[in-house]
Amino acid sequence: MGVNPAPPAGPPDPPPPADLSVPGFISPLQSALPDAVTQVSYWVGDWTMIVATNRLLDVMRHLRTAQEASFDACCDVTATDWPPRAERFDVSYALFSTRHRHRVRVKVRVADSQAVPSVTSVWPSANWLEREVFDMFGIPFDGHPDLRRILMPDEWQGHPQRKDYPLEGPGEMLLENPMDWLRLRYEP
Amino acid sequence: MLRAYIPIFLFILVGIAFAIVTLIVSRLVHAEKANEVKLEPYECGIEPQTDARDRYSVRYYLVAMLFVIFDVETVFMFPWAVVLDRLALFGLIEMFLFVLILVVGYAYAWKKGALEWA
Amino acid sequence: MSLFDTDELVINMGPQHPSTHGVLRVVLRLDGERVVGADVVIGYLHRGIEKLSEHRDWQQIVMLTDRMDYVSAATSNLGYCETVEKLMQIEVPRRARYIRTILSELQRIASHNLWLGTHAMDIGAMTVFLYNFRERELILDLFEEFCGARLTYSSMRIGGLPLDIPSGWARKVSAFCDLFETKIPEYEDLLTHNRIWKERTRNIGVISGADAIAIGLTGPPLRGSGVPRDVRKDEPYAAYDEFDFDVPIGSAGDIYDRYLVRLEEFRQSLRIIRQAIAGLPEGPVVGKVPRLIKPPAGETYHAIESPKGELGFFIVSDGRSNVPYRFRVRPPSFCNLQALPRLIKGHLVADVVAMIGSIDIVLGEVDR
Amino acid sequence: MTSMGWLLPLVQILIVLNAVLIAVTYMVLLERKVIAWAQSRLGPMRVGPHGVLQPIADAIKLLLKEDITPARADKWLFTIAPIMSLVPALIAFAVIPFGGHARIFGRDVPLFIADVNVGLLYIVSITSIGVYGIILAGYASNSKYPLLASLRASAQLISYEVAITMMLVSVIVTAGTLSMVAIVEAQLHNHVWFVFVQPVALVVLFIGGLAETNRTPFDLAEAEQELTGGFHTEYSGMRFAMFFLAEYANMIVVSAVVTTLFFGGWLPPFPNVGWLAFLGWIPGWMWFLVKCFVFLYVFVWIRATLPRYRYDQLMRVGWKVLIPVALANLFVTAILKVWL
Repeated sequence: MGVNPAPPAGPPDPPPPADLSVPGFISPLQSALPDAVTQVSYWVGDWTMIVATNRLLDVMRHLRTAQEASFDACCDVTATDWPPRAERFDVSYALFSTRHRHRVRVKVRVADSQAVPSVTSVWPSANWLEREVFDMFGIPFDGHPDLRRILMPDEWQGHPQRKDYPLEGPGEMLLENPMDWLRLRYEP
Repeated sequence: MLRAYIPIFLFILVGIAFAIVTLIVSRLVHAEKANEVKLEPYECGIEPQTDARDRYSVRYYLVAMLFVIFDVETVFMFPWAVVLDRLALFGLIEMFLFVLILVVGYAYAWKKGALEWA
Repeated sequence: MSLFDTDELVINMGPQHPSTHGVLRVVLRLDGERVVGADVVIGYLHRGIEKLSEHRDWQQIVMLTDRMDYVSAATSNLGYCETVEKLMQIEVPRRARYIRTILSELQRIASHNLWLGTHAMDIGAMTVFLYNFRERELILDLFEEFCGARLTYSSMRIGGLPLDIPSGWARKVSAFCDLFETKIPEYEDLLTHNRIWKERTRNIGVISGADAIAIGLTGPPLRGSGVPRDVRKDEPYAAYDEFDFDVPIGSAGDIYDRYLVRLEEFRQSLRIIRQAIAGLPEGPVVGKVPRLIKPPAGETYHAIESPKGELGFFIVSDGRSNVPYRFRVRPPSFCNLQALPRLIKGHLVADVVAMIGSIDIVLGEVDR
Repeated sequence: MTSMGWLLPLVQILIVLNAVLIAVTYMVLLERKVIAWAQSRLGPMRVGPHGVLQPIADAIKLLLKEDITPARADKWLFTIAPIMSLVPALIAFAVIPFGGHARIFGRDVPLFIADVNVGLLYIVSITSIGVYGIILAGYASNSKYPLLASLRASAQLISYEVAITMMLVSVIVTAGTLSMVAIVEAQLHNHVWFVFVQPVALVVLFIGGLAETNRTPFDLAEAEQELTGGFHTEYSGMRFAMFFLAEYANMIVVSAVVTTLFFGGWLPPFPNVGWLAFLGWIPGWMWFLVKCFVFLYVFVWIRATLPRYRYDQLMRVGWKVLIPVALANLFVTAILKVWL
């Protein structure tokens, strides 16, 4: 649609302005797990922590259990595809605390076919959300109990939400008439 | 005596004849446009993976057994009920004993959880 | 003993089933009539709304959000528009925020009407279904008068509303509130104290508050478990911070409590609408929106309380093209449906339909 | 037997059969109308004025509709099942007294087909044959939903059968006879409808009747919302219509039995009260039909009001509530009968 000369290499992830106070759960996390959090950013009211992939589970457990964080709800798990970047996927987790009523976004960057540790052991709610990311982006999750496609048919080829996947689909046969399906199914 | 039943037998014949004639008439006039998919058993649009006649947990064979017991007992009560007027106290006590045995069994079944379904 | 061994019966409930509220497929493993295990299969209504949105103009996406939760289009519109407004830091005029609140509360009533009707129908009470549709029709009339559509409204625009409310509309909304208040007892008479209804819904699908949060429930199913979580209160949007209303919560966390929570939400919605009508400010209904919508590069997650639960939008803009770079919806139905296998395990077949009803899903939103 | 002796029952049978079929089709219309009014809508309005021709249109539609035999089904059983369901529902009417005796063309004509001395037992046994139709339908379909439904149906029907038969025994003790005609006459001689003598029996019998006819709140065997139509999922066209006819015919049978046993059959209200004697001007069969209609209306009313029971709850009501109540009622009745 729009004129888009070169795909962007990644989100800006701007650092927080100097005069903004950082939420209380970030510095305890940084001291408890040094160099797990590689970057903290802030944009239009959302705090984001970018985390090293191999430390993700530690960070998540900390955020789940630490008193000042207690993020007991994993609202959303999703990904963004930035093809020019070597670690082309941003997997982002939207966390919410029903006790403190605050939010944070945690992101990890992974390369194609690089596995992300599954957070289903921390939040069971991540189960389907991770399956959807797997289905749509092809990002495998380590330790996921039931990693199957969820929205697309099991035998589907490709991962639709990747930027290099065409909107019209991979060019499968267009079957306008339902009887065509039957013929496909019953002809030997 | 048996003459009273003649109309009933007649009715049974007429009833069956009615059912069969209706089916035949419908067979003559109804539309027929079946195809392979239409003739599959219904399972919400999915081809059934397993047969419906597998061995299957029918938790209620107990129900069937209890039913047989109870129903046979109640059948015994029909003639008793009709002539209770003449049997008077004797019939009453007889039937009480009879039903008592049934009630004991019933209470036992209840206590053992045979009446808990599912 | 092998003589008496039995196999588990594997039975497909859906996608073509009267009570799965759409093309949901639940593969049940049964022992007798008891559910031993369940696998939920979705995707039959997957239309790729997220992918489509990454190829549509920012304003065009409003139309796509209608098609997600198609029985509650206005709240989806609201969630999307607010997310883009947050990304662009647009100030929405107060009048527009009030009208948006009225619309989304009317929509909540309509959605709960549909839910209560179908839920009662699933449990066999058919009259409640028609009573609810009778009232829902009045709300659809109000929406039709406002925006011309009865189901897929596209009733909001980035920065405000497409048009002001017609004259006399506010009065009609008030009249509807007065009428609807007298109709809630009709539903309650048929269900709340009905013995069969209670036996069918009490102690079925019990889930504790902590478990409910962990498994990702939001909205009325979560509040039924006693967790006072409501985006309208916790992270106010539109004009909710200006109104008084309560967040009803249950205690037992069973189907009956979820039912009671939603019934009380009818009343709270009426309360909000009445306050909004009474205090409706004058002024424009569209803020200062640039002609070409092109948010600066960045990403944000914004959630609202849809009738089904937390409806979140995660939108990434690259700041260069006139389409979103990444458009992600966090659908409440999808996340709530995830709890289904856990909720129905050990219950009977008849409870499965009651459970699907009690978590209130719309497959258009589950599959997108 | 004279030729006349054959002819009269045959004419009666044909009249009753046609009356029942018309009643059944119009029962469907009544149900749709009454439920529609309960739900503040109009019901069928298109076919004929206020939809009065709707049942005829339905019948023609069902006759012309495609009648599918699923590929995996057992062809013979699949056809026999609806017949087994419908025929008992029809022939149960053989012993129902629609009235006493009437004088037609100077002849004394009984307004019932047969008065056998085991009338009540006949009805109980004939109606229980109907359940085989449902079981066979589920088995013959070779499909899972019908199978589940037919298992439910068999357990449900036999469970409620027990309570019903026990309650009938109480009524028999009160009346001292099994003949349907004699039971009505007993109510005349005792100067009281049995509803005032056996109110508990009426309630239990009616609840049992709801269960036996697969009606709300006990319509588990066809629970559309759970089992997608239950035992008749695979049926279409005329064979489906036969199950449909059977269900409604059974409703009429239950209403007729309840009317006969408890509400004095064809008798006008309080036939022995002198100043109410003018009610006797209305013919007996009309009283009978009016009373039946009231019960049919109650069937529909209940359907419009109540949700559906779950399977285990239904069995609990049957075995743990109705049977003890029936036993207690029987004891009390027998003691009182002997005492007084």
